[in-house]
Amino acid sequence: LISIYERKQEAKNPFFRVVELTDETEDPAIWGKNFPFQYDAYQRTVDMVRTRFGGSEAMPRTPTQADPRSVVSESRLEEDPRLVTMWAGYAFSKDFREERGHAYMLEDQIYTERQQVAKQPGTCIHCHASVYVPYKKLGGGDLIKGFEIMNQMPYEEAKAKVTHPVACIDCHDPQTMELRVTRPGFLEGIKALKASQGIPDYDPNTMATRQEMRSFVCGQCHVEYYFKGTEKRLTYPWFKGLKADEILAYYDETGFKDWTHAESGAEALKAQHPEFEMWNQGIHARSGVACADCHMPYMREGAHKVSDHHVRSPLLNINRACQTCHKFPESELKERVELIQERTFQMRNIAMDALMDLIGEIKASKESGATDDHLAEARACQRRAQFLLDFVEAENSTGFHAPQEAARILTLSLDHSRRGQMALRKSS
Amino acid sequence: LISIYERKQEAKNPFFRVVELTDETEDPAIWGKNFPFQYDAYQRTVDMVRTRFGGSEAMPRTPTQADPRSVVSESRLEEDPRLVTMWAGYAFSKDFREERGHAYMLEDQIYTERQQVAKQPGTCIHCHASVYVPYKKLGGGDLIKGFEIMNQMPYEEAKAKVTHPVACIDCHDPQTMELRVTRPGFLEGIKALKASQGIPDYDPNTMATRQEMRSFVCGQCHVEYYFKGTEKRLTYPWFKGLKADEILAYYDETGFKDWTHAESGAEALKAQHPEFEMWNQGIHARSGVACADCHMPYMREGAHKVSDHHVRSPLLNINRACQTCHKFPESELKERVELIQERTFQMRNIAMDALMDLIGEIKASKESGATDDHLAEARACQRRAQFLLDFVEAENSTGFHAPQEAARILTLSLDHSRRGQMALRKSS
Amino acid sequence: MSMSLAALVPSKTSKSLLVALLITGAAVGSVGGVGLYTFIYARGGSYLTNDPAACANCHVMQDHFDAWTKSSHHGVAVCNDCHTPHNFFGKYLTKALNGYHHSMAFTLDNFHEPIQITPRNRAITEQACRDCHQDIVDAIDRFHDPDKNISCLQCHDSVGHQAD
Ligand code: HEC
Ligand code: HEC
Ligand code: HEC
Ligand code: HEC
Ligand code: HEC
Ligand code: HEC
Ligand code: HEC
Ligand code: HEC
Ligand code: HEC
Ligand code: HEC
Ligand code: HEC
Ligand code: HEC
Ligand code: HEC
Ligand code: HEC
Ligand SMILES: [Ca+2]
Ligand SMILES: [Ca+2]
Repeated sequence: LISIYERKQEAKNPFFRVVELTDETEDPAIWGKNFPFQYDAYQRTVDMVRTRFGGSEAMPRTPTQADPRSVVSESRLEEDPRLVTMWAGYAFSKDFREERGHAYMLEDQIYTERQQVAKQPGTCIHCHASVYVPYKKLGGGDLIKGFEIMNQMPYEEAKAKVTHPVACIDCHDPQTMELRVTRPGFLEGIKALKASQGIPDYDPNTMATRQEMRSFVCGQCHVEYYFKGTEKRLTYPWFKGLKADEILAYYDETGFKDWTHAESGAEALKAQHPEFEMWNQGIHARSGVACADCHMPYMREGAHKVSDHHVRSPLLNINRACQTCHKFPESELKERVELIQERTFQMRNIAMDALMDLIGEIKASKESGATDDHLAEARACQRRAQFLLDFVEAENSTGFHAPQEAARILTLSLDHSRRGQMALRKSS
Repeated sequence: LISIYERKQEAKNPFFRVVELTDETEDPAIWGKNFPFQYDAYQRTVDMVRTRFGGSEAMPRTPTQADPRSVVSESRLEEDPRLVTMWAGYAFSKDFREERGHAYMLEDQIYTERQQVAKQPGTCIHCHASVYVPYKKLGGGDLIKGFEIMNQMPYEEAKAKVTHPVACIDCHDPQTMELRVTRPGFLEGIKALKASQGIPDYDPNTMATRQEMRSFVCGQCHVEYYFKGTEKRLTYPWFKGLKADEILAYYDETGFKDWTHAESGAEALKAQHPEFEMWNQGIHARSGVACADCHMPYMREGAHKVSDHHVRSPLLNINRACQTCHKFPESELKERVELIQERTFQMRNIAMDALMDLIGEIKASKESGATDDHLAEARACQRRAQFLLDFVEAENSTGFHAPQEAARILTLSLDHSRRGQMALRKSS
Repeated sequence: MSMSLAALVPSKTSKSLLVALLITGAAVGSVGGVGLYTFIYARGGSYLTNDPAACANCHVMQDHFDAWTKSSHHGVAVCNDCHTPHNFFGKYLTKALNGYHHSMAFTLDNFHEPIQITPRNRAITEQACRDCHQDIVDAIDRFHDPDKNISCLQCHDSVGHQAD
């Protein structure tokens, strides 16, 4: 009774402008006064719930001086020690965990053991904190300038400039609440991509549709990246396209490497979370389905609809995330996803075993005295096989965002491992 | 006005029972008197139109005594000579063509050069002619008995017993016009499959839903098969399941081989048109979409709706075949299919090259004196790699019926080729 | 009466559901009372008209209303043409039943979202397709028992509600 009356009221007042928001209002709690539904949900990204391949599991740990966290997520290295071999000599071989909710992004970056084994630049912060206000402050009002300055700071120094994990201001215009892209990395990356397709001077904030923006705000961070040059400029390698093999071609052309593999001596690459790139190759992107449609589906709060700001695995919210479009029972939709993921996982494991074989053989040849010349082709194969495999491995949907494309990339990877093994044979 | 009146009449009498049909009425032209729309369309399966990967192209040829056909479809062996190597020593390496419409099934079987290089049994006829009436006649009213008798005849003798390509009576009950399965191969195959899933005594003709029957009638022929034992009994190898690896496990367990590979000496297997099996692994089957939904979509004929009996590539009929369910433009749907097919084709080519490498290496080892013992593992790998690759290659949708599953099978194939190469290396 | 009821209510389960609902409504007076109140206040009475806008009186029906305005049937069929049986008795019984059920659901706010059509109402909708399109589908269904009829919604589920 009351509930109907309330709803009729609510419908007329979708929100109350309790406080005035400006382009300097960083603290999400203040935004939350105007938008309590969104804020409440946003705070729930602290929840940790496991799905078959995603979500995250709360692992208790004893806090230490160096790392005060009492709960972390699962170690992926313990789950699959082949990853340690794949990344031998690189910080990832020390610590790599299942990713969890947005609430943790800043502390997880600060305390990862990767910080202890390698000196990281301020660039890292771009995707792990609310940087919009800090960048503008550092740049004297100029976002890009602030970005450039922070990139070149040591991580410790940069860290002190930021306070919150990704916040309202990073995705929303405080006046209109419209979506906006605030990340220089994405602004430059998408511009380069569009230029390669013949569209000059692309600016998502003025040229993208609303539906595109519902993915672009996520593409600000959920992408493959590297640090370019001595200025450590954050760069999205999209100059030849978004596909794994196109990105690899770009790295090969520029001669970039992330590190030299400790066991084989190959000039290796590390792929990271290319969700945006993979989603782009899938049927959902092609059908105009955005990240937010599945990861922030609309939910009804009384008489109005709000986007669920509890960003998480859609498998924890199948009815809202999928059933608006797919009229199958929840259990059936879950099985469909898991079937796709199981297949991806099987192929990933096959490609991984092949890579282990190759690394082992290069290492053995090296130890038995093979020259760099002899090893060159096999190492080039390793570099390629490894990057392609990692592209699927690092992509967090376990193939769901683009099942056949993930399989194609794994096939390429497996073939490079095979050719690497053949190359050793030929040269010996 | 007249036309409306006519249609109203038609609608009330969507067909005229002009002739009485019995369980002996083989000639489709007679059925066509009652069902002219279906018969007219049925006759149009003589059309030859190419799609990017399917359909068929009319290639003129000079008729000869041995083969009076003046038009055939493209030679797949000329398109890709690697197939000749894959099938070295087997009849398929002599002649293998793109399949075309149902109207040609009997003549294409009779005149394929495969008939000239190998003695085929009467079993072949099961899927290339209207056999329902001939089987029953041969068996004295008993379908299965007639089947067994024809299986053991030489092809030439069996051929003389049949007249038409697949006809109305092979899919329809002449009294009720309901769908029915008439093929012993399918009746026994599906029974074994269901038994393996704990369902005893399965009979599609009494237990299947109408929607299931809309695929089962095609599954009568569009399946992988082999000839079992000296009786050459047509057998669908579904005892462990319908997936390529499950079928391979069955063949491995029973020790079956199709032939011994002429170049490598491997005990090889040939996979044939597993459309039914692959479709079963795809999202469409899972969503209840039947073969007939895409290959025989409804069409409007005057005042009523009939199933399009011009069975063909859905890409030649996208609006009816796809757009009822997918509201995207025709060009977009075509592109979606071709993207899936291009990816499958790329992976297929990678797996094919790897197989060529393996066959080449086994051959070379053999020629340089390797013993059978040394070659055993590599040959076993070839057998597996080849069957799995052929499963996707022989499946006529170029991956569309189950894109990710096709990719998974190709990955398994590629890995077996790789392991075969490694095995040679180890043993040498 | 019992005969016509059986004709209106397709399956035994929904029949007993109906009976249970009616009994519950009568016995648990307070709930029934609230339901009735809601029915009036939330303009549940709009169930009794044929005006589609009336269905959208309930905001939870708004999306379906919007999607209907974009559908191929916008100009030829209103909600009730598809969602109530095409006979007088069945029409008002179904309206009463759904009106009551939806009012309760709306008040208690405890329904599954997205809203899913119930099997009973799905069957009514299927029958509505057949009633209007009797002629054209005759050829594809005439050879089958009614319980072996192919489901129209399997291929045409968006005729009444076209997304975007
Ligand atoms: C059609 C629905 C859909 C779309 C669109 C979509 N995703 Fe996903 N996403 C999923 C599913 C399903 C999973 C698998 C979740 C799991 O395994 O628990 C997933 C997993 C993820 C994960 C890992 C989540 C976890 O729980 O570990 C991330 C991160 C992610 N997606 C980001 C994105 C981004 C960024 C975009 C857009 C560029 C996007 N997704 C588009 C459905 C979608
Ligand atoms: C381009 C955006 C971007 C940059 C730059 C970036 N990250 Fe991340 N990071 C992400 C995203 C997105 C995730 C969540 C997805 C994942 O874990 O795969 C993540 C997850 C993490 C995690 C948790 C999972 C894990 O890997 O253990 C850590 C720790 C982390 N990043 C550290 C760093 C460090 C250190 C740097 C700098 C060297 C860095 N990040 C730079 C976007 C970025
Ligand atoms: C400012 C960078 C940034 C933006 C913008 C961003 N993410 Fe994230 N996201 C991250 C990082 C970093 C993590 C990992 C945090 C950790 O593990 O501590 C993450 C984690 C996730 C997860 C994993 C949750 C889990 O339980 O495993 C999902 C899903 C996700 N993001 C989806 C999205 C979607 C959808 C959007 C856009 C609506 C988005 N993200 C925008 C940086 C970002
Ligand atoms: C990672 C990106 C991201 C962050 C951070 C974020 N939002 Fe949103 N927000 C979105 C997206 C995506 C939408 C959907 C916009 C659309 O459909 O145009 C949205 C929509 C909204 C809307 C419009 C109504 C609705 O729910 O659809 C409001 C209000 C809103 N957000 C408030 C907030 C507040 C308050 C915060 C901080 C507590 C916040 N947002 C943080 C991405 C974000
Ligand atoms: C906004 C609409 C929308 C949402 C939300 C959505 N999908 Fe889809 N989905 C589509 C469309 C469109 C297709 C392409 C096929 C088609 O045209 O029907 C598709 C295709 C699929 C396929 C087949 C493609 C493949 O890769 O095998 C699966 C499986 C699937 N979706 C599962 C999901 C799951 C699980 C979710 C929720 C996490 C989801 N979808 C959310 C619209 C959506
Ligand atoms: C969802 C639609 C769909 C379903 C269901 C479907 N197919 Fe197909 N089929 C296709 C498409 C698309 C192609 C590719 C045609 C092309 O390449 O021209 C194809 C190709 C084929 C081909 C090769 C045709 C040619 O032109 O060379 C055959 C044979 C075939 N399918 C048989 C079947 C059988 C048997 C079934 C059921 C067991 C089935 N299909 C189910 C859509 C479908
Ligand atoms: C009696 C066996 C048999 C049955 C039953 C059968 N087919 Fe075929 N089908 C064949 C043969 C044999 C060919 C190849 C004919 C040739 O190349 O001469 C063929 C060819 C095809 C083609 C290829 C046409 C082209 O242009 O390339 C399609 C598509 C097809 N069938 C689909 C179906 C569908 C759908 C059904 C069920 C409605 C079905 N078939 C039932 C034996 C059968
Ligand atoms: C289990 C059913 C079945 C049996 C048994 C069968 N076929 Fe076929 N055949 C088909 C189908 C279905 C096609 C069309 C699909 C294709 O070509 O892949 C076909 C296509 C063909 C074609 C045309 C394409 C080509 O391969 O050049 C020839 C010729 C042919 N078969 C010959 C034979 C011969 C000879 C035998 C006996 C050794 C035989 N078939 C046994 C089902 C069968
Ligand atoms: C390869 C199998 C096959 C053959 C051969 C075949 N049909 Fe059909 N026919 C079907 C399928 C599948 C349906 C759809 C049945 C359903 O929906 O239950 C159908 C439906 C029909 C119907 C019902 C109305 C309609 O169009 O849906 C008639 C009448 C019919 N066929 C007549 C014929 C005639 C006459 C012939 C011979 C000229 C013939 N059929 C040959 C598979 C076949
Ligand atoms: C009777 C309905 C129906 C017909 C007819 C149909 N589809 Fe689908 N299609 C579906 C359903 C259901 C899905 C699964 C996703 C979903 O739930 O929306 C799907 C998924 C797809 C997908 C995504 C899955 C993948 O493998 O990538 C593609 C592409 C597709 N269909 C293309 C086609 C084409 C092309 C045709 C015609 C040859 C066709 N469909 C005919 C119902 C149908
Ligand atoms: C031409 C027929 C038709 C018309 C007119 C129609 N509907 Fe529907 N409606 C359907 C069908 C069919 C479904 C079931 C869809 C499905 O099962 O996928 C449905 C489902 C629904 C559902 C349940 C949601 C779901 O997806 O299961 C609601 C609520 C609904 N309709 C409300 C309305 C309202 C309100 C109107 C008028 C504004 C209306 N309908 C007009 C045919 C129609
Ligand atoms: C009193 C508010 C209200 C009004 C007025 C209303 N609905 Fe609904 N309707 C609901 C609610 C709440 C649900 C969800 C009930 C559930 O899922 O249990 C619903 C569900 C439905 C469903 C799907 C569930 C089912 O029972 O099959 C259909 C169809 C439907 N409504 C049609 C209509 C039509 C047609 C009208 C106008 C004649 C209408 N509704 C008017 C509140 C309303
Ligand atoms: C009130 C009568 C009525 C009802 C109920 C009705 N229709 Fe229609 N339908 C029509 C009319 C009138 C047309 C347009 C004229 C024509 O082409 O026959 C039409 C057109 C169509 C079309 C062609 C346009 C399109 O959308 O592709 C289809 C398909 C269709 N109806 C299916 C259905 C289905 C399925 C249902 C049940 C969910 C249904 N109809 C319910 C009267 C109705
Ligand atoms: C297997 C898929 C399928 C099923 C089931 C199905 N239809 Fe259709 N229907 C189609 C296709 C495809 C067309 C388009 C025919 C054309 O364009 O020639 C169509 C056309 C129609 C049309 C005519 C549209 C026009 O051109 O005016 C109507 C009306 C219709 N269907 C109603 C129904 C009804 C009522 C049912 C249930 C008894 C039904 N359909 C079942 C696929 C289907
Ligand atoms: Ca996670
Ligand atoms: Ca063909």
